[in-house]
Amino acid sequence: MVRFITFRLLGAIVVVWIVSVVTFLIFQVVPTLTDTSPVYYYIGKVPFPPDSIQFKALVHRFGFDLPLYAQYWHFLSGILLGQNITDGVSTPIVCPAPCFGYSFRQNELVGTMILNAAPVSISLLVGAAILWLVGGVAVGTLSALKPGSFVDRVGMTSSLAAVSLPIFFTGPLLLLIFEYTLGWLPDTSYAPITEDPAQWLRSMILPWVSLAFLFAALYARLTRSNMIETMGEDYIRTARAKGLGRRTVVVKHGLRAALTPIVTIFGIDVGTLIGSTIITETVFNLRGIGYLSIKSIQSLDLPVILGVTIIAAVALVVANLIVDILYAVIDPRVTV
Amino acid sequence: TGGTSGTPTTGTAAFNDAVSKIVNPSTAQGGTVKLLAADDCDSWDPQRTYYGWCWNMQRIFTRSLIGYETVNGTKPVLAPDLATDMGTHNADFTKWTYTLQKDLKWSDGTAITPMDVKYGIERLFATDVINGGPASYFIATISHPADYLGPYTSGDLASIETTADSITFNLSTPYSDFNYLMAMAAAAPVPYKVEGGADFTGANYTKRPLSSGPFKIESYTPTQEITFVRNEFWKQSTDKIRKPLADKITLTINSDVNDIDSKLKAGTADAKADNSIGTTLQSQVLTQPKLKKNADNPTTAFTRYFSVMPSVIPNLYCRQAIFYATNKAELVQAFGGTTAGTAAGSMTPPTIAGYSATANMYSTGADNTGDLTKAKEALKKCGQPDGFTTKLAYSTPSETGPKVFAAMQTALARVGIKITAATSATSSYYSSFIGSPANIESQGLGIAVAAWGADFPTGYGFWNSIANGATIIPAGNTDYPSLNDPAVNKILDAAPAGTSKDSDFRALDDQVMKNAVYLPILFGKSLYYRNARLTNVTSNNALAFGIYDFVNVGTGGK
Amino acid sequence: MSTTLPSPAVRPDGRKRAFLEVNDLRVHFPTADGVVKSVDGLSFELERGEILGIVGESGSGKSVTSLAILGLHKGSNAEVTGEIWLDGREIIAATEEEVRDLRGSEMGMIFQDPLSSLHPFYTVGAQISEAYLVHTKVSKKEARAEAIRMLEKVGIPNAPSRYNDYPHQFSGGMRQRAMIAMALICKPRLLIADEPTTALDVTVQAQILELIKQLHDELNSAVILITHDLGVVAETCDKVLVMYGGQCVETGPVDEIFYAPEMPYTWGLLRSMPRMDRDRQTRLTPIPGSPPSLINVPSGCVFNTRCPFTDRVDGDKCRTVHPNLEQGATPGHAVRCHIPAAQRQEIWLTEISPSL
Amino acid sequence: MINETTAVPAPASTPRGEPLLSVRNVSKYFPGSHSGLLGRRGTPIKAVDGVSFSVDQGQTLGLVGESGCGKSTTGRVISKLLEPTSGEIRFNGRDIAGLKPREMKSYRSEIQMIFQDPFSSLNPRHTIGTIVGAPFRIQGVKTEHGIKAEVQSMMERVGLNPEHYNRYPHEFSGGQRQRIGIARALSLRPKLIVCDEPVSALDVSVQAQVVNLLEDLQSEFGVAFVFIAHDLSVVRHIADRVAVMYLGKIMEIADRDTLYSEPLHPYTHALMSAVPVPDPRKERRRERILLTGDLPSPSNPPTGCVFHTRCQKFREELTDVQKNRCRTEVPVVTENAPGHEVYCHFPAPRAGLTDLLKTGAAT
Amino acid sequence: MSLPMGELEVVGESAPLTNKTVTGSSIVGRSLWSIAWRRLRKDKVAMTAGVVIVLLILIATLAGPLTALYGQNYLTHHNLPPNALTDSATNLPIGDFGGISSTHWLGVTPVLGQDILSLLIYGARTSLIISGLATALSLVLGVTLGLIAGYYRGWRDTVISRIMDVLLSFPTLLFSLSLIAVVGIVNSSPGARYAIIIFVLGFFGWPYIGRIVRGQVLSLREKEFVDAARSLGASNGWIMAKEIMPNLLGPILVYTTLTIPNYMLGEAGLSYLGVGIQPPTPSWGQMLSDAGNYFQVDPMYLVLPGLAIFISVLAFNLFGDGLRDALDPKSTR
Ligand SMILES: Nc1ncnc2c1ncn2[C@@H]1O[C@H](COP(=O)(O)OP(=O)(O)OP(=O)(O)O)[C@@H](O)[C@H]1O
Ligand SMILES: Nc1ncnc2c1ncn2[C@@H]1O[C@H](COP(=O)(O)OP(=O)(O)OP(=O)(O)O)[C@@H](O)[C@H]1O
Ligand SMILES: [Mg+2]
Ligand SMILES: [Mg+2]
Repeated sequence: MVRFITFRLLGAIVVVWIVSVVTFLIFQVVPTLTDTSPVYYYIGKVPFPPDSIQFKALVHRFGFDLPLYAQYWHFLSGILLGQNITDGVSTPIVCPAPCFGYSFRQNELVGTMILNAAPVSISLLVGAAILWLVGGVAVGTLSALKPGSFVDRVGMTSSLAAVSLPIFFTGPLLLLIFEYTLGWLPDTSYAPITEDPAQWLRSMILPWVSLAFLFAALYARLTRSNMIETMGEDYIRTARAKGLGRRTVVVKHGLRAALTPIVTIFGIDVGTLIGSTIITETVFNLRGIGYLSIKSIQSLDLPVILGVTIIAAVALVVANLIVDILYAVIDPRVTV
Repeated sequence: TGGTSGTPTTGTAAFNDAVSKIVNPSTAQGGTVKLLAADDCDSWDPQRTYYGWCWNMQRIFTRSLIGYETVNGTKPVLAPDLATDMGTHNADFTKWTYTLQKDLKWSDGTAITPMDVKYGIERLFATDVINGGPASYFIATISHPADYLGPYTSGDLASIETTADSITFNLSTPYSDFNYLMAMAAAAPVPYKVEGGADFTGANYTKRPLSSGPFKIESYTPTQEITFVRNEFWKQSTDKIRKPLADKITLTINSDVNDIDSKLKAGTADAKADNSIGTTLQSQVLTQPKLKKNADNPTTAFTRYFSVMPSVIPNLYCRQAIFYATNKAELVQAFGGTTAGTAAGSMTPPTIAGYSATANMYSTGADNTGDLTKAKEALKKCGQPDGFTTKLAYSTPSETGPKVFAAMQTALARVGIKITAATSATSSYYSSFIGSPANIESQGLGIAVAAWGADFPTGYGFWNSIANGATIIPAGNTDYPSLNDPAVNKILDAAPAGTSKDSDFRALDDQVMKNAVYLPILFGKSLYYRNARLTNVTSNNALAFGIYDFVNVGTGGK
Repeated sequence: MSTTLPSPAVRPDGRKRAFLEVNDLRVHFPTADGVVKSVDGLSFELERGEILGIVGESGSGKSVTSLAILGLHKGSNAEVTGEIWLDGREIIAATEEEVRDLRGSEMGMIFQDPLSSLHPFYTVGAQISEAYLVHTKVSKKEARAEAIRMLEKVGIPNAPSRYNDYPHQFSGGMRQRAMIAMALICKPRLLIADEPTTALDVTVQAQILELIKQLHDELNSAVILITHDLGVVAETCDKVLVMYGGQCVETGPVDEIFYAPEMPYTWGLLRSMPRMDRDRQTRLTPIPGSPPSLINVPSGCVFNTRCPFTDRVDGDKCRTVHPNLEQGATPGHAVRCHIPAAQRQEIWLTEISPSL
Repeated sequence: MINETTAVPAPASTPRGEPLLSVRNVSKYFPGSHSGLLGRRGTPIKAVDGVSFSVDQGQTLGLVGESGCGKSTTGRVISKLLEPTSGEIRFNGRDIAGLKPREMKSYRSEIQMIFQDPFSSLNPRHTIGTIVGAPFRIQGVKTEHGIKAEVQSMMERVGLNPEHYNRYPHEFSGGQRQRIGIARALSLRPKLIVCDEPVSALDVSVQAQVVNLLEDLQSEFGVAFVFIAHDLSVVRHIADRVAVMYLGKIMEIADRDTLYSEPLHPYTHALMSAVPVPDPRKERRRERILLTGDLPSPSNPPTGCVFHTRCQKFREELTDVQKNRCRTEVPVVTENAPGHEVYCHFPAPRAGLTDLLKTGAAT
Repeated sequence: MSLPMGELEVVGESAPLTNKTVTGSSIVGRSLWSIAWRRLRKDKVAMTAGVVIVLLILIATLAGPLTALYGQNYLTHHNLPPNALTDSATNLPIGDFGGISSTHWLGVTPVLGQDILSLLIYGARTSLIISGLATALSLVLGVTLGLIAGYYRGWRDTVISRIMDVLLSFPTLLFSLSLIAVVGIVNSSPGARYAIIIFVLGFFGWPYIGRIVRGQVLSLREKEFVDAARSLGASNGWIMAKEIMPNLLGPILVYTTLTIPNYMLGEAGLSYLGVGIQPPTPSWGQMLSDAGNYFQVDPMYLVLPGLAIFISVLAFNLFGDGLRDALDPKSTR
């Protein structure tokens, strides 16, 4: 087990490293194809000619006068060892490992920005995940127990409909109905749960529902097909032949096996979503990691893009890792 | 204090009142003004901010030697602020001296000295540490050693001399508009060497800038909220241009424009500080009189225009064909409708010297939808009677960009000119997309959507950055068409000597237009909404947006 | 429903019911292509202490029958009719709850593929004690002890430690032993073993059959052993039921079936297999053709399409008239065939028996 | 019919006295599952470990043994679906063990396979015509009347309706599918066919049809079979010589009659005693040799004689000295009679075993 | 080397057949495809969805003639006097329900007053082209690499599987957005934009199909018919092309019908975020993005493109679902 985890961990690190290299290269190299110094992406308008000392001072501060590998090493060593961000004047900002760099546009450590944004995204994700998991598994199980029944047909048709509805359509629609027309949710601006739980809930309900709606549909379908397959397995017949009650058969024997692959998918979905709540956060104006990333993309704030991309990759890889380990725990056939 | 009231209290103000007068004049002190903005300021460091609405916010807590009087005429008027008077200068405008008023204090109680003023301006040279503001004006004007890089690395700048109560600037070039530079937030003082305190020097000053004005920052959470409370060390007696009433001003960043709109409508917020109100409220304001009377639609002194690139379309007549075929009436729609501006015949906006209401060298017809006959003639002269193909550049994401493109595409198609879209993210758009002459040429960007408002309201301030061939740089360029016309350059080079008359700028405008590289579309307007409870509301025309002068706004004591 | 009868243990004709009685059992599956008549009019009786072997080709309805006895078709789309009496209780009309109570305690079942029949996520021990726990009011600890005892009984070495193993950690033979332990832990009076040794090697098969016989002797339960291997039947069973196309074509005591079979299909089976215990034949004698489709069951005798003796019957009877299951040469021996009884015996003695 | 001279490469005539196929000391080890960080290989699985036997032209060698003992692997090594780890496979006088795929190609048509699973051995997306015609297309063999005619005559030969040329496998029963597989294997007129449990998946009533067909085809085409099965009765019926395998090794190999009448290896005894016979009275009198324990893992086989851990003779009859020999010494072949090879330290017939099987049918 | 499959039918015509039962018309088998088709035909929902898809494709290909027939096109703006359909101050369509009228069946857009129906029709074209090409890219990469990985295993499998792992660990949306933004600086032409969108959708999507194909191939290559072909001397290429590929077509087809709607949503999502297809090319996502500014005052503008996306995506999903059931003999419906 320990060996398995170590092995997977090493693999995960390699994956994240590759992601970091690719991202770094694309964002540092591609813009230079236009003969434009990346300085412009760090601070926007630079009214000095490239040969002026003012311009060169900037280039130096951002480290663009270093060769590419050195820039990458600087970035990487920042993550691994931490670094001190200094403008040469103020007390240097201590950025301990893992240091994802510094946004010169926002005068903020990228790590801090991500940390500040994280609660929003996590609120969104956790709430939605609970909703979709519970809802999806319930609908899927009910459908699977009587395939072809009315419940099944309604459940599956509506879940297909749900996966066909993009959030950027349902989101504004929900807002239009519940916030602006019915006025049930008069103010949906975010407040941290620690400060104003009621407002937090108010701000999260619509995003949760629209995100969960989409995923619940996927999970309902997955649960249904897994469950139908599982309920046809020989060991279910054995369980019934033992004289077990229907609930025990369905839940203990059926769901247990049917949900195991779903756990994997769930872990990966949650991992992926950390980096892709962009649309949900855009639609509902939640200033989480998704919002942070789209803003930094729009302003080409490269350190932030790089940081968020790597964090998102880490989240995904960690989710994968947890899922693998979890899988080995819940499925005894997996020998590690 | 600061009780919110959902219903407007007074009902006497009318649409556009704040543009020409003071709405709800009052002297009642106290209360909290609640402002909203879709985005945080680029910086709260006075030397680093370049957003127009942020200069308006700077007015709340920073002062410079010179300032703008709060008047809502068409022309902004300068007045002494920290200085006792408008300063003195030598004959050729190369040496400027100002005397500071007595009894000026920072919000921490220490005195504001000429050294602080000097230090603030020296910081502009430290481009490696702080950046983003209008530093280039100062660097180009104030004489300095070639390798001077600000106080942090290069120490003292000898060309700025200070005494106990005065400060003298030695310029490298005559500069008659120097007072306008001194009126910029960028010329605000910064505590000499101390700055905002141990952790808030250099680039970090933006997180806790000290206050020299009537309000000071109580708290600031970047991208979320900034709160101003009264600065007890500020004295009304030293300040002729500010008459603060409120106890507190809050600015909440809310990226949801729909949400801002509904809060404004509900009266739970007082005004949107950064820009026009959202599309929804806009259409409601325009159709519901009870909302409309709380709205204003001032001009912004911004000219929206197309830069038509000679490097891509070298033939003058081809460019002229574009000028004639343009459908300005529809472009006004595309830019947001009649509340977003009025069609422009030339570049100079009404607030700038040289403006002429009748100038319209390339008339697009009575209904402003384009003069197709002239356009076709021009095409013939150009040798491409059937039209040609080029690209139109605009930045994304943008609500108006695609519509402007569509309007332009339809208009030009009428004479056979075909355009395709070329887009770039906003942040790279001005710096390296159309701000790079090489990129314009290599990507064949024939036309580019742009807007320009002067950093200070003089003819020179308006034109120099966009028309003086000497300002062309490989990237971050603002003379997008790379206009380098000796006749134009000559007028601009002469201007700093202070001898230029309004008629010179009128001629300059004509001369620029003859080149057919700047295609003016509209003189911008913005639609603002004020909570009916606000008192003393008036547009600040000194700043390019005509936005409310928040420093003087009150809430009737509530 | 069974309660409305005067005495459930007595048949309408007044005879005492056998321990297990199956009357005219039909199991039909409606499918897109038509109704699959998996079992069509099957009847048999079984007393405690007896071992009944059911033989027949793949798809002849053996498993479907056993599932019907356990009431496991309830809740599926299967149409089950007829009567199944177990110790005086009727199963087909009973509710799922009533039958559920009987499963495991009154009737146990061993399935063909022990790996897929054991839940992969639970330990073998837990699955066995679970079977014990549902039917007896004991603590988990006691159930565990009982399960370990049972594992030992079926010959699993180191039972206490193997208790915590997962099915995949067991070898094929051990899995089948575990299945047997699970089926027998509540000492059911009816044990159904559906091809318990088909997936196993001969040497392991011998062990398992030995075990079943031994446990049967101990518990004196009734056993139904389903198989397609006549050798296994010969080794283990007291009575045999030969199924073909969802029907019983011949049934009787084991010696009768092997030494005096009367149905051409049974003959065919016996003839077609190469036998180790006889001299090597130069050529095998297969049954021509292949088993019928259960959707389009041939009219007349189900076996008529493959039967080499249809011409021995007058007219087209084999193809048109469905033969009844009638008593054969001895009591307890029943045959479904149109060939007259005497002629059947003659054919067996003169044509079939010598060629075996 | 195939024009012999064009259809099949002229057979290099078997050198006098040499068998068609001769397998010498062939082993096949599979890499064990990975363990360790850097993919260090685990202990290899010795699926086949030093087997030797030969098959004459037109003869059938039966290969029996329990599941996992390496029968299929042996078959696959012979037909070169797997490369042997070591050893020599002489086919038609030439060692084909180390041949490269291209050199192998001409031999491909001479050694064919019939598989166990009639479902997975036919591509469900191909018609019967395509399946049976594939050998011609793959080998690029020209036929006189076109492939279709050739295929249809082959179909007819194995008892399929040639009109079903355009049908798909799923439309056939198990027995018919097996015939299709046989037709495919035979279409290039191979000299040797490896049959990997060709009847195990079939019902008894159909099994006989296929067994008969194979026998007919053998006499018609003179093809040799390596017939893999676990059913001793079927092997007895079809094979000329029989090899008994256990844990990757051959235990005993002999002519059919010899083996069944006088088995010498304790493992063969156990196998034979376990086969149920359809005769209740005999069964009742039958005494079984029950093996204990499980099959050891082929990645960690017992030392000495691989069978000793389960050997009833070892348990019951041998002295400690003898036992020690079984534990430490790998038995070498002893040739009891000409052609009867036994790999056992103490081979001996077992009284009563075969008598019971063969005689005393009825009391 | 191998004969083309088509020749089979003619080869044997003249061959003398000894079989007495030959009746002339040869029996044609029912392939798994035709069985699947029969099942599919019975599935009313899937068939309806199929009809919708066909209609969608027709609409997309015949966008020009259709709009010409209807008499409107999206390039004409109805926002200026004398025939303005939008209000000059509010920029909103004049009239109820976003300006629905007998000439503009679904109304016009705010600001420019473009005909919404013709925008939707051309939007269908964009949606289909992008999702179709992206799917094709995914398929080509996924099938080829999945096949190679699953078939050869060994180092090729290791390399390809690792690449897939890495790609699946990419924060795809985030990365795509950034990539489009960055590449846009270098090449801003509409064609490049189209290409890059297809690329990011298709490129990040191939590992999904790659995994499916690899898994299928891993199990297929163990099937005895593969051994049969190999024992006949078939080359690896032959086995992959002739034995394995036909068995992959089913899953690939199902995957295709389920991927297209995903990419439709992907394209719409990118356009919604402002980095997708740029005007003048109409796109549903772009319309929704614009409609987000007006949804309180002109909800029709939001609802119409939303419904267009919904119906098309749903149709593909339903059809793919039905197809899967039809191809899967185990399915319960
Ligand atoms: N749920 C079902 N739906 C439709 N047909 C079914 C169902 N279950 C069984 N059948 C059919 O019923 C017939 C009898 O099946 P059964 O499993 O009893 O055969 P069997 O005699 O046990 O065969 P085997 O020896 O292969 O186990 C088969 O044709 C089978 O296809
Ligand atoms: N490709 C492979 N990789 C690793 N091990 C293998 C492989 N193929 C077979 N083995 C192992 O080799 C041993 C012999 O397998 P083989 O298939 O030859 O047995 P068999 O005698 O044919 O068994 P069965 O009767 O079950 O078909 C088994 O332990 C099996 O697990
Ligand atoms: Mg069965
Ligand atoms: Mg095998």
